[in-house]
Amino acid sequence: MKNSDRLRLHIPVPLSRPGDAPDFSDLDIPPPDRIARPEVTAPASDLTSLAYGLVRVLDDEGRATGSWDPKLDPEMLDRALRLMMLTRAFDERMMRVQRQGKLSFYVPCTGEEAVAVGGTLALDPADMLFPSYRQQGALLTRGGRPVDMICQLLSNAGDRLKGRQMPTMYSSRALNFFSISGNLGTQYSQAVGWAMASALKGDTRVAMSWIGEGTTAEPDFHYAMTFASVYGAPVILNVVNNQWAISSYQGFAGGGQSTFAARAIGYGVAGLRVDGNDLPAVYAATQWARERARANRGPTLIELFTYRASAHSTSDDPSRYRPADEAQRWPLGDPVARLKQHMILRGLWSEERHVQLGAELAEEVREADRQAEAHGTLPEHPGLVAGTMFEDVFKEMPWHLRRQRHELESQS
Amino acid sequence: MKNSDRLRLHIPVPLSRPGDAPDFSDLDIPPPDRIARPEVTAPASDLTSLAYGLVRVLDDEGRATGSWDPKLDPEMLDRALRLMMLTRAFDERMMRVQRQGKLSFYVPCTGEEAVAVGGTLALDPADMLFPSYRQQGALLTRGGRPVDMICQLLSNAGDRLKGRQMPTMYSSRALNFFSISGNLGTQYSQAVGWAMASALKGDTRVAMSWIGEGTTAEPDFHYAMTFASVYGAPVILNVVNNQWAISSYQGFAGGGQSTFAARAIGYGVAGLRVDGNDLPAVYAATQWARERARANRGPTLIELFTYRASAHSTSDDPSRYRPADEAQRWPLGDPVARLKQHMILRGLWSEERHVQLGAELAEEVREADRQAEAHGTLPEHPGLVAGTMFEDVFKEMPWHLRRQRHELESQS
Amino acid sequence: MVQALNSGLDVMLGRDPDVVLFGEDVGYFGGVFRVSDKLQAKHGINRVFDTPIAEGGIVGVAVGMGAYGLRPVVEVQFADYIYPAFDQIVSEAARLRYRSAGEFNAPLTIRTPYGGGIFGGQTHSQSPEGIFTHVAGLKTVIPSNPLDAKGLLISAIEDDDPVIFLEPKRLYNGPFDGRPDGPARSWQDHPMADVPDGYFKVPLGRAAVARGGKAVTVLAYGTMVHVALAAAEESGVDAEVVDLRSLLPLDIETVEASVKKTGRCIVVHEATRTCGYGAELCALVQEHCFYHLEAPVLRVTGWDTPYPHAFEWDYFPGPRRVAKALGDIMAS
Amino acid sequence: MVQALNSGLDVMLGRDPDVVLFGEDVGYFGGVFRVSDKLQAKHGINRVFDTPIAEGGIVGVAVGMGAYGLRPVVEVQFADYIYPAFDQIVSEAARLRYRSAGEFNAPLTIRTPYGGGIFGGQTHSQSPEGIFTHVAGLKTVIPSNPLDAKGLLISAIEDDDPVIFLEPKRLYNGPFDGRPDGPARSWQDHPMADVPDGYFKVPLGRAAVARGGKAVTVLAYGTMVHVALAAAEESGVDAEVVDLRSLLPLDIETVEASVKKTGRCIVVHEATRTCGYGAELCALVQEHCFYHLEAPVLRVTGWDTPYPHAFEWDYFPGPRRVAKALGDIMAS
Ligand SMILES: Cc1ncc(C[n+]2csc(CCOP(=O)(O)OP(=O)(O)O)c2C)c(N)n1
Ligand SMILES: Cc1ncc(C[n+]2csc(CCOP(=O)(O)OP(=O)(O)O)c2C)c(N)n1
Ligand SMILES: [Mg+2]
Ligand SMILES: [Mg+2]
Repeated sequence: MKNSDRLRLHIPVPLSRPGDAPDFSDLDIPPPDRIARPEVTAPASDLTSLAYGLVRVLDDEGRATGSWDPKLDPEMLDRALRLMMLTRAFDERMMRVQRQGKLSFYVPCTGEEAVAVGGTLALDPADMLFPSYRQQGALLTRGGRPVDMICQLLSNAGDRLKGRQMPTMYSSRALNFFSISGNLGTQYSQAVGWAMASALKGDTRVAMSWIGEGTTAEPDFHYAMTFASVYGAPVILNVVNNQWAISSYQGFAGGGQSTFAARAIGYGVAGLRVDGNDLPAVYAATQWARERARANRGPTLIELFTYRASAHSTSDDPSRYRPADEAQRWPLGDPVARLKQHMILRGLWSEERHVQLGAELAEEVREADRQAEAHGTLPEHPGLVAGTMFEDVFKEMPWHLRRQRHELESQS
Repeated sequence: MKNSDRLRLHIPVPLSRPGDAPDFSDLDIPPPDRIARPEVTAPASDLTSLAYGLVRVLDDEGRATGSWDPKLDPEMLDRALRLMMLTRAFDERMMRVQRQGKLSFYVPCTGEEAVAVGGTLALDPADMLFPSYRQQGALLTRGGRPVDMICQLLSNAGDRLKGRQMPTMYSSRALNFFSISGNLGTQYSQAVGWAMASALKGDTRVAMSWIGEGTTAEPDFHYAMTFASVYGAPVILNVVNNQWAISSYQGFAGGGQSTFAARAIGYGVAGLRVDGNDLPAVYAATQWARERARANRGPTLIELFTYRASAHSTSDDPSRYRPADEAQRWPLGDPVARLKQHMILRGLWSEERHVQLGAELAEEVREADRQAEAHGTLPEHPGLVAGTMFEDVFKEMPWHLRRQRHELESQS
Repeated sequence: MVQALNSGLDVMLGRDPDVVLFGEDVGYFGGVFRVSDKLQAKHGINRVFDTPIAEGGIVGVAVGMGAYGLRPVVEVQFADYIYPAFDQIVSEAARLRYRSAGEFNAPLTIRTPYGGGIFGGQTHSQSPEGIFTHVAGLKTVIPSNPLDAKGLLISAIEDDDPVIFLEPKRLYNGPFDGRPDGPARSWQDHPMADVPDGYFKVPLGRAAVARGGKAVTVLAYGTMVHVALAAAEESGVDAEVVDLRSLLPLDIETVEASVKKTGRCIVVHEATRTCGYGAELCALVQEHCFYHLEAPVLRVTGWDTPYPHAFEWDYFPGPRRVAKALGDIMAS
Repeated sequence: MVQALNSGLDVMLGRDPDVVLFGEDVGYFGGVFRVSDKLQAKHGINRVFDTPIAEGGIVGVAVGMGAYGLRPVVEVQFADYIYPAFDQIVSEAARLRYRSAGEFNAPLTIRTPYGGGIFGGQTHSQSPEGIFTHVAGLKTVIPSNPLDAKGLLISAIEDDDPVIFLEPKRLYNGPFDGRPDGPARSWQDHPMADVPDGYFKVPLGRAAVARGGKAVTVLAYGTMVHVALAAAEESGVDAEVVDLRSLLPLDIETVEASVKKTGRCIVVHEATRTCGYGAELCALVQEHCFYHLEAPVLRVTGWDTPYPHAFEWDYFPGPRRVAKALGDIMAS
């Protein structure tokens, strides 16, 4: 047997590791409007090129150009920038609070703020969100109050989830924000089910979900795509390709062989690949997908191409597996900086106002934190009653749980 | 709210149901060689049109044409025809034996003989097969003896699987034919694992698996595609699109939105759509995929477009959910009739020899059945020892199973 | 029992516009066991429909529908095929109310045929109840006759928590006492097969005494209730047979009262023994009735092997094995 | 314990060219708990590698590799995430030898960190051993100290059947007696942390007596062994603590001998109570030792709720609860 006859296993390896210079030579970044915005009613089979392109609105100078430009008015731009900056201020503060030992865990979304904020702004507040743990921006966009969110993070007496969940696993029925699960991807098929129910009832509301690119390998990605395709569910399925899944680069999810948007093609579903650090592009793509869903043309898969600029979570140290300066060198820049540049270019914003807003938001979050910590922090007096842990297992507590609660209480 | 504003759920409905005339107006059947055979080393991204076409070799008159023609020699054609006819004779006999109450269950593959026979003939005997319950043709092709297979079906004393498995769940390590599972699709990721192992060891053998189109919705389809793509596994993954999954037509697996071969595209994998009733086409496609795998170009997904001409199993009555004459009217004909026509056209075969071979094979199977039944049938004396049911749970029997065996034996 | 279940589904589809029914082959065809026969034609394709073959997707989608406000009833074609849905059941449906502190819930009913006796081999015969009763947040129900089947099914559908509803497939078309050579019986004329047409409920969490007795308590459910009754006759032992009906929540009062009365207890199920639901019953009985017990609680169960096709009746804990246990426990 | 496990993997990768190790973040990074640290660099990217995030795929692929002749060791990042792999574990790995009458087998080791104590909430704290011990064809192993961890891991890898190898994550970096306010301890100087460098085995199916005693037997495994020891000290009861190590196969002889000696038994685990492994232990103990028992077997376990983030220490069956049970059982 010649050596050339032998089979070889291909184990993916990223272009750069700690110590290397960041290498993005495999990225092909087209200018905005390389691919025009199609009609929302176009058949999926006419849209395949969109899965390989990159929907962009802001060019390198910050100008909005091309047919995807959603022409956001100054008010909306203001709102979007403010929400992205609020998200960032929130993350910064919570990372600090976690380091102080008041939180058991935290997940920042630095660099990905446009994904959650832009997508959520493009929907109606009545549309239902099925987020992962990295869409705090969506909750803030829906009007989630920082103080409430921090109470959840602290598992304290103000936590509406009664201390049941790890930090970041928010839920808000009032804001149409589904309870976040720690199990990757399960929300994807649930979003499809919710959308199917909406269609079945002749409602008008659509559902939207997000997962990370690493999570596409889980079965719920496949279930969601299959059911959404078969039943034409009015759902928007986002894959946030932030290049990393903890320490595994996107090559381990199949990113070396194709785009994640291209997964849509085989299901006969519309697939868009979008610059996830370009807020108007995220907005425009989501708006397109929503209109499509509302026109009974079924689901859209959107790959949001971005970069996880921070650690996976407070339990992670990315310097062990990627070059320390990869984030700064990300060719698609930072979403806040890019929107700011655009707004300054349009005369709607200034460096001074930006600095001032940053300071205001930091103060707003600090104040929310103060208020929240007044309800206690996890290591000290959570101020919650342990007996409540037996509630909500079922609607009505069966005898064995009553007995166990009694056992607990008789011991303390 | 206007009615037109309302969302609607799309529930797929087949073109014809019992009482209707069969309707195949949605099928587009191209002539052979609409798409030429590409180099096996071509990148997957150059192959997408193959996922929407239909690889064919035999035209309507039975002539082999086009660049996919594998130019099978007379000996191979003889072998292929004989194996398909043996498979059919085997099915016919076993359906009868089941109706006599000697088998608890049976699964015929009528109309799909070319899929298993053609695919298996194109491989090396050392290549590993991971079949579903409908590839008896593969086992016969590998040299599985009808008498051994019938002993398995009868769960009798001659059953090498010791009566442990339902009929049709064959296994043959000696013939590189993996143990069939009743759980749909699980063999797909296993085949990828076997192929990964072969590559990892610098071996030369490839793996091949089959699932039905309905089974593509299960997670193992997605796992197999993801892992095969990421690691470039030398594996051939077949989707047998026989139009039906028990009573559900392929629209419930997503067949209304795209082809099953097109699923390959999003994973960056080569995908072929093949006329599954055209034995030379099945052979050629499999051969292409095997060469590709052996050249370290990774996996191929092959959709075999065919029709389940018989019932799903002996527990099924298809007249309840599809027109009774749909099978006869299947536009791609019958695989045995088509190969026969081709061989007659080439002067290699005749109607008389065909009839004679049919009779011979029927007798061969009848004789095998007689021999097998001599070892007992399930309802009467299986001739197996009940105590053996405690073996092979583990390599060595732990105390609790010894105790349970003792319990059983002390009662009888 | 098939007709009773069909009627229960029919009644609920008629009463509650939020009830939807789906699963593999459930729609046009009416299910491989015909439990949803004619329901699509009657209630419409939007209420009763077929699905892709993806048990995990079916349950995932149902959880989402529940969050919307529907009340999904899904079928898993065989309990042996419920494992691909395990994550959505255990990590999602079971915990949704808890993790959202009641903001969302999963009012699903997951129907699935379980158990052996039809020569289904290892993948059409399993009894997985014990893995569900271990999971906080799930209810598990198993009827043993048509009347209970319909009444429990309606209770399960109306329940706001997820219910695993296991249907003993060997009882679909008639009672079965575990004697494969006996004459096949139909439900006709069976006292528990006189099922009212309309809406009625059998509450979850309440057992029934299928046979009164003083000497020993036999705890059983599903097919094994009939086997236990046959064994009581065969052995001549004055056994009290308790049909648990709900495994979770369990009717501990009825169990406790019976065992305290008899002082002896046998647990019967078809599932593998180790860590089966019978282990929990043993644990509970000795916890609650220790000082009343005159003998160890015995388990008569499926063996700790896969269900072997050829040895169906050696595996199945039939009346002979139960009768032997009755004899043994009376002798100890 | 992390180093001991790492060493066990290292030894086996070195000895047997058919051993391969893979899982999410297992390769380059060395695992989120660092158990495979440096092994990729040492043994090569073909032997130790990262995977897609698909637990079901990981196990499915491992079953296929096993059929080829490899001996795969896979990591599931947290036991809470093993459910997507449930079908491949239960329907495939566990039954492959049986259904093929020994033609194929699945010599896999599935390593996964389990248990609470790190404020991981409901999805980083679970103890799912009881659903695996119910499944015929799986072995389930849980070490409680570095020495056993390495020796059992090597046995598991060399075993020709699939082994679920649950690693108590709270013990990764030091023993833990269940008192969260106590000083954090490291394994250094612990008698069971003196781990030989090379190859050695601790056999599957053999328990160890972690503390001799005459008054009552405490059956425990993993983290709970340390809790039980602390509770014995705290209560002053002369308890014998048996570290089961293998849940399946269980060392029934050691269990039986101890309970027959003491006449009393407490079962301790972190998993939810109902249908947990403790139920099986209760059932077995009363089956095997009924006439020696002076009191019902007691269970001290996690509650039948998901693991609540804020109430970690109210959920965790700590030394106080075990000590109370020791007191109660001695009083009855
Ligand atoms: C079913 C499951 N498996 C594994 C994990 C552990 N885990 C948590 S986050 C993560 C990486 C996810 O990566 P990706 O999907 O890309 O999302 P990102 O974190 O980048 O937003 C992993 C493996 C989990 N939470 N659930
Ligand atoms: C996991 C699982 N779910 C459901 C079934 C029941 N079942 C057996 S065959 C079948 C249909 C399969 O259809 P397809 O994949 O198209 O294969 P075909 O039977 O047409 O060859 C179903 C639903 C099963 N065996 N396993
Ligand atoms: Mg990611
Ligand atoms: Mg099919």
